[in-house]
This record gives sequence, structure tokens and C-alpha cells, in this order.
Amino acid sequence: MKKTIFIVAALVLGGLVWGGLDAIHPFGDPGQVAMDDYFLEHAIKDRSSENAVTSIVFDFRGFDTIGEAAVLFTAVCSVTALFREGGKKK
Amino acid sequence: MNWQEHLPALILAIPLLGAFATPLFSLGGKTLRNVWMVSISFLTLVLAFFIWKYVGANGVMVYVMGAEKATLALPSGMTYPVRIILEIDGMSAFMALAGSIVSFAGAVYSVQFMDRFTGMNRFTSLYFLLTAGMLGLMITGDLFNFFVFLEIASVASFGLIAFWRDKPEAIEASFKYMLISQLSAMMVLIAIGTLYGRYNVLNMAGVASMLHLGFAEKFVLAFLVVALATKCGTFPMHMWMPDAYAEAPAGVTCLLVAVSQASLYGLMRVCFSLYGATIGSTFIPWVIVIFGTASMFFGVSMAVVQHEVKRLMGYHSISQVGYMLLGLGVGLLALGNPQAMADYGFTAIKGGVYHIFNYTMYKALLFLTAGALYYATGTRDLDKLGGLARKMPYTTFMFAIAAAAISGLPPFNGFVSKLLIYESVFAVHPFFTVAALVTSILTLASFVKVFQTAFLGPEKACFATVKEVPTSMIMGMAILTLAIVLLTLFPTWVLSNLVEPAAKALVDQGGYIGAIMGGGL
Amino acid sequence: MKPLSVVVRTGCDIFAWFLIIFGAYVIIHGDVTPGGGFQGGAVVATFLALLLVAYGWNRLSLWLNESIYNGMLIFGLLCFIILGFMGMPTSFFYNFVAIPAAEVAKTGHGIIPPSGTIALMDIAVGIEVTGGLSLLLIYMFKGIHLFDNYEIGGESGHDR
Amino acid sequence: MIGNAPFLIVGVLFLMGLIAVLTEKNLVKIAIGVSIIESATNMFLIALGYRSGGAIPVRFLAGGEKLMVLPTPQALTLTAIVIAMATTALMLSLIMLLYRHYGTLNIDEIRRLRG
Repeated sequence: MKKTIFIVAALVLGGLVWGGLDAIHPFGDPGQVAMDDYFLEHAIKDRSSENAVTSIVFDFRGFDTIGEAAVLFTAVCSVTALFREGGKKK
Repeated sequence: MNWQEHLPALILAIPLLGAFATPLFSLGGKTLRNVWMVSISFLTLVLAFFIWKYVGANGVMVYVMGAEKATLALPSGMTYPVRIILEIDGMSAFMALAGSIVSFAGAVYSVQFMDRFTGMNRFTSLYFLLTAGMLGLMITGDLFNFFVFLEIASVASFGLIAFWRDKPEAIEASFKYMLISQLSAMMVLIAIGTLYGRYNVLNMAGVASMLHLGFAEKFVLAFLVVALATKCGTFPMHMWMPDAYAEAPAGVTCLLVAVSQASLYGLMRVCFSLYGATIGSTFIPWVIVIFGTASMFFGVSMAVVQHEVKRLMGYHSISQVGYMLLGLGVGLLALGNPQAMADYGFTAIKGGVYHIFNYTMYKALLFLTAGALYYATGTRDLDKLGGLARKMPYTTFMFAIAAAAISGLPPFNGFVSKLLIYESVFAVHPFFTVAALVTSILTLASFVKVFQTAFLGPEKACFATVKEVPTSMIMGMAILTLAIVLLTLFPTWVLSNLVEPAAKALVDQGGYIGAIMGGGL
Repeated sequence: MKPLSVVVRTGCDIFAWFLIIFGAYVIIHGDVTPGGGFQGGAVVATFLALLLVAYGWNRLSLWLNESIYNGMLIFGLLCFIILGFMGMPTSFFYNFVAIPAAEVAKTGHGIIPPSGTIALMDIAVGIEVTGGLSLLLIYMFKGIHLFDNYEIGGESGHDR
Repeated sequence: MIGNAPFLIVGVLFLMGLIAVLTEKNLVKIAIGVSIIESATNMFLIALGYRSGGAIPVRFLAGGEKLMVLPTPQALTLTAIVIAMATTALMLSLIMLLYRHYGTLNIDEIRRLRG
């Protein structure tokens, strides 16, 4: 009984994921590229940065990067808090 | 060009700066760190208040990160926004105000509550990061930025829930929350990627203006609703919630309440602003309504049998989230139909939105009083507590106010929002009103039980030396009590000035899009 | 953990330093070549990983000063967010020192690269990631033996 | 359909990771399941940005102004990878502490909290 429910749920979820991902756009041919073309053009023209990805990471979407740095800082804080030296000595 | 234009960036940058600079300030000793913690939280609260004033006066606030002009959403020659845009409408400002009040109260409370533990400079950093993540979720207008702040808030919660690492239960609750939260975060990311692949835009308003319902969009909607409903703790996916709330330190639990409300806000933003009228069938609204009713009822029925104060309150939060989902789901049901919207839909949304504010205040206060109970007595088992009313008069008073508010006793603010939900939900089906009333009565019963066993009754010999908790803890609780009393005393003013702009902004999809795209739909 | 054999140790000794050079190259040239702060920082942090694997915690803890890494983490983060704040009169994260490509071709540029805050933030993030990943490694390695010296239930006063 | 195989493989990997998380009993294997899901998401983002015949989005390596692949998904993937790494580190730390407390990695023996 439990196994049947599990298989049915997996099939439904699989069908949903399969259909949804199949309907995005044909692989290798994104239809609308206006935003990315803007980035590719202006990365070199305004910022004279050869690497378009770095110019997106640190300029056009720079606020995401500070979030990302904050996530890394959060993980460091959490791990150092978990393994802090506290409590009684044995 | 005035400084008020920069408020949306400042409210996120100040807590982040506070978190990054905490290790520097903790070199200067305990006092300096505590002053830093309280002052940064207070600054955040002041900024949130200014934002709320500004949005109330001038309408939707738009802030473009890194552009030549901070309020110009579209660069020349582009029809769609390319940069990260923070967009604050009435609803976001409302949520940010609620969240930063709770954050300030929790910071003040934690100063003396966490005094006897090591690792406090890490705790302070994590607390600010959690605040920043919560505020970022509430005010961002960019899909991928939403995901980033979701992750900041989640990772900070994992660290804070497991902060008392010598309790096995805390580690276990944190691990459980981490699994569920990572699964839902990855579902959110896949959904965002799909939307990006379809439209090549990451801005919420930009996507909303182009959206037409195909199979990929249905898949995205299903993933987003399931993931965000999991994060805010609705019934079938609720199992992380009581554990995490019970095991986290009390000052953190009260902020975790606000963080789960931020996820609920994300769910509403997706349903109302991103999809809005294009949501198509009534399937998703009915799913939300049924989830809401189920979590309302099952949450409270699991709560009445609990014997630990914080676990009991954790189960109650599931049932309270159900109220908001019910109200907002009914509003979503009436969204495409102006007649139904005027009849009951808008009232339901008002009730749901008002309940978010009320719930954040009184649930945070309840968790703080539970922490105070433990701090004074050393136990949180209801069977062992008793007769504390004379020893701890302030805590007793504030617990009574919060308990009366959560059970919806008439003069209190919980009653107003619940009444709005009852009367509007009745128009859809009377069953929902009956379920909501029964839930309310059970809530009252369980809090009467807590009040009677913990505070009333004969004084126990083992608690003869119990004293009232220290000043900063009382201050922290008093801030939230003051908020509840103010909401109670001026219900009409609150409804017309605080709640109605938020509810209107939530329904007004055209305004949300038009603030960025310039011309409405 | 005992140190590994002398062959492995010598190999790690040599290559660890080259990894620092390579990582610094990736960080500094983030705005012109593939790579950037995160990737370069991860490469630099491999220095510590190699030495940890080769020597073990007991030998390494004699000369390791973790407050240096802590300082790098905080310094990088503060540089990053302050560079963000410095664009504030225009907007947060505004690239206030960038020079457009046409002008660079005419006049050239000074010490600061023409991409402006992109390169500076790249270096700041590189420093931050180096410190952060090294701290993660150190603490997770220390955590293996942490509770041999401390009682795990040492602190009192939890709310349970 | 078959041209869309890179997207569909992502779906298969996602389901594999989900099944690993839901059915495995070992904590480390659960962590591996989460990592599989994260990798699937990163692959998905990268696959979104491919343009047939596109070059690397770095100008002098591509050799002038050519058709390039979309750079935004690569930037998003960079962010997602760092986030995934941070959570994996935290998850492994929690597993270490759980092992220290309970002396086992089997999830059935760890259930002290009942949901």
C-alpha cells in the first residue's frame, strides 16, 4: 500500500517535472535574449571588463554577490559557533 | 535627490554591515557588543518606520541597485529591467515594519537572556544576518535575489537553532529543518530558472507583465507554492516547525516566527503579484484554502495534548498560519471576480493581512515569556510548573495579554482579525467558519490550561527562590506588549491606516507592475 | 592523525605554495580572464587543505594562527560592503570608478583597472573567500577531536 | 524532445536525489542526496544559457565580437554553487555533532524528537 502511494507520487512528480522542463525552450535556442545581450554589450562598452560573467557578478547583479558572501560568512559563523571551545574541561 | 530615496538599500545594508562588523566590536568587550547589537536593531526599526511613512505618502518605492539614477527602472532602449530592483509597496513596508519590531524586541531580550553562554559574538552576527535575510525577502523585487535572501535566512536559522549544540535535540531539529529547507530552496531555484528560461527576465514585475499560462508556468506555480508553503509550515509539511521553535533560544524563536511570515509573504507575492489574474483556474486557491483549514485544525488538535510550553506554542503557530492561509486563499479565490471581491474577498484579505501583524506580535511575545519562564524556574514541563503569578508579576501580566490576544478574546487585536476572517469566509462555505471557530475555542482552552498550571494555583516549595527575570528581558517583552496594547486600543485607526494600504497593495497587481514597467499591464 | 609519508609531505610542501600563486593570479585577473574572487579564493584555500592532509592537526596547530584567517574574512567583507556604500550618492553598488572602453583606448588608465569596482570587489571577495574556506576547514578538522578535551554537556542554563 | 535531453536529465537527477533523501537511512547518504539535487539545479541553470554555436563570454578568448552564450545563468550558477557549498559544510558539521551525541549514523536510532 505504502509502496503503491510512493510509486504513484513519484510518477506524478516525474510527469510534472518532465513536462515543465520540456516546455521551456528548445535546447540551444533561447527565444528572448534581450537582457543577456545588454549585458554582453555594456560589459565591454561601459565597464571595459573583458569577462562578461565577472561584470555581471560584481556590477550588474552585485547585490546578489553580497548576499552570497553573506551566506558564506553565515556558514563560517555557524560552524565556528558549533565547534566553539566552551564548557567544562574534562 | 534626497536621502529618503536610499532607504530601501540602507535597510538591507545596515544589518549586513552590523553582522560584518560584529567581530571587530566584540574585541572591545561584552558591553560594547551588546550596545552594538541593540543600536543596530534599533536603527533598522527606525529605517523600517521611515519606509512605511514614505510608502504611505508617496506610493510604491523603487530602488535600482548600481544604476546611474536610483529610481529609473528601465535603462534607455530596454523594454525590461536588467538590474536588481528593490520594490517596496504597501504590503512590503507593512511586513518590514512587523519584522523589524520583532527583531528589535528579540535583540533587547537576548542581551541578558544569552548572557551566560560562550560564542556570543557569533550569535550576534547570525542574529543580524537572520534579520537581513528576513527583510530582504520582504522588500526585494527580483526573483533570484529572493532565493539568495531565502538562503541567508535559512542558513542563519540552522546555525541559531543548533546554537546550544550540547543538546542532541537542538542538533536534530536543526538537521531536520535543514533537509526540508534545502529541498524547498532548490525547488524555488528550479522554478526561478524555468521562468528565466521562458522570459529571459528575472524581475518579478517584468515576469508578471509577460506571463501567459502554459505548462511550464503551471509547473513553476506548483513548485513555488509547495516550497514556500513548506517554509511557512502548513499542515502536511509542518514537522520541522514545533521542533525548531522549541529547541531554538527564546530570543531567536521570536525572530524565526517573523522569518516564517516572510516565507508566507513570498507565497502571497507569487500568487497575487506574479500570477495574479492569470492564475487561471480556482485549483491553486482551493488548495491554499484547504491547506489552511487543515493546518488550522490539526495544528491545534496536536497542540492541546502537549506538555512542554514551547512545543505547545510551536503547534499553535501551525494553526495560526492556517488562519492567514484561509483568509488570503479566500481572497485569491475572489480575485478574478469584482463582485465577489467587493462582497467578501477584500475583507478576507484584510483579515489575513491584519492577522499576519497580530500573529507576529503575540506569538513572539508568547515565545519570549516561555523563555522567561524557563530562565526563572529551570523547567518547561507544564506538569512541574505552578504558582508563579506572585513571583513573576510582569511576566504573568504579559503572558495573560498575549494569551488573550491569540485566543481572540473580544477587546484584543486577535479578535478583530479573526472576526474579519470569520465573516468573509462564511460567504464561501459555512464549514470554514465553523472550523475556524472550533480552532479558536481549542486555542483558548489550551492557553487557559497553560495559564492555570504555570501561573495560578498554590505556590510550590521547589520554586521558593524564584525571582522576576532581569530588566532587559522585561524590556524586550514590554516592547511587544506595548505593540499589542496599541493595536488593541485603536482598531479603527489601525485598520484604515496600517492594514488597508497593505491589503490594497497586495491586490493591485497593475500598480506593482506599473511602478517598474511604466504603463501597467 | 599521524603525518603521511615523506614523499607526500614533500610534494604537498612544494605544490601548496604554487597553489597560492595560482589562486592569487586567478583573483587578480578576475575581470579579464575566466575566474574571479570565488574561484581564486577556493584555490588559495587549498593550501591549508593540502597541509592539513599531509601533516595532520597536531603538527599544523603548532604554527597555525587562525586569527589571521578571521581577519582576512572580516577585512574582505568590510571592504566589499564599504565599496558598495561608496557609490551611495548615486546608488548603492554604483560602479563609480569605471572608465568606458572608448576612453581607455584614448588615454589609458592608472593603477586602478578600468573596470573599476569590479576588479576591487573581486580582490575583496577573493580575500574573504580565502579566509572563510580556511576557517571552515580548520574548524571542521578541529571538531573531530574537540570533545575529547571538553564535556559536550558543559554549559548550563539552556532553556530545556 | 530528444534535443531537450539536457533539461530532462536534470529532472531525472532531481528525482534521484529526492528518492535518496526520502529513503536512505544513513545520514551521510542523505547529505549526498541533497548534493545531487544541488548539482542538478546547477546543471539546469548552465543548460539554460546555451546558444548553439556560442562562444565563451570573455571577449579576447572568444576572439572578438562573436555570438556568445548567455552570461547571466553562469553568474547565477556561481552564486548557487557557493551557497550549496556553504550549506554542505554546515550539514556535515551537524552530522559530525549528531554522531558525537548518538554514536550512530542510522536515522532510525536518532529519532528523539517526534514530529
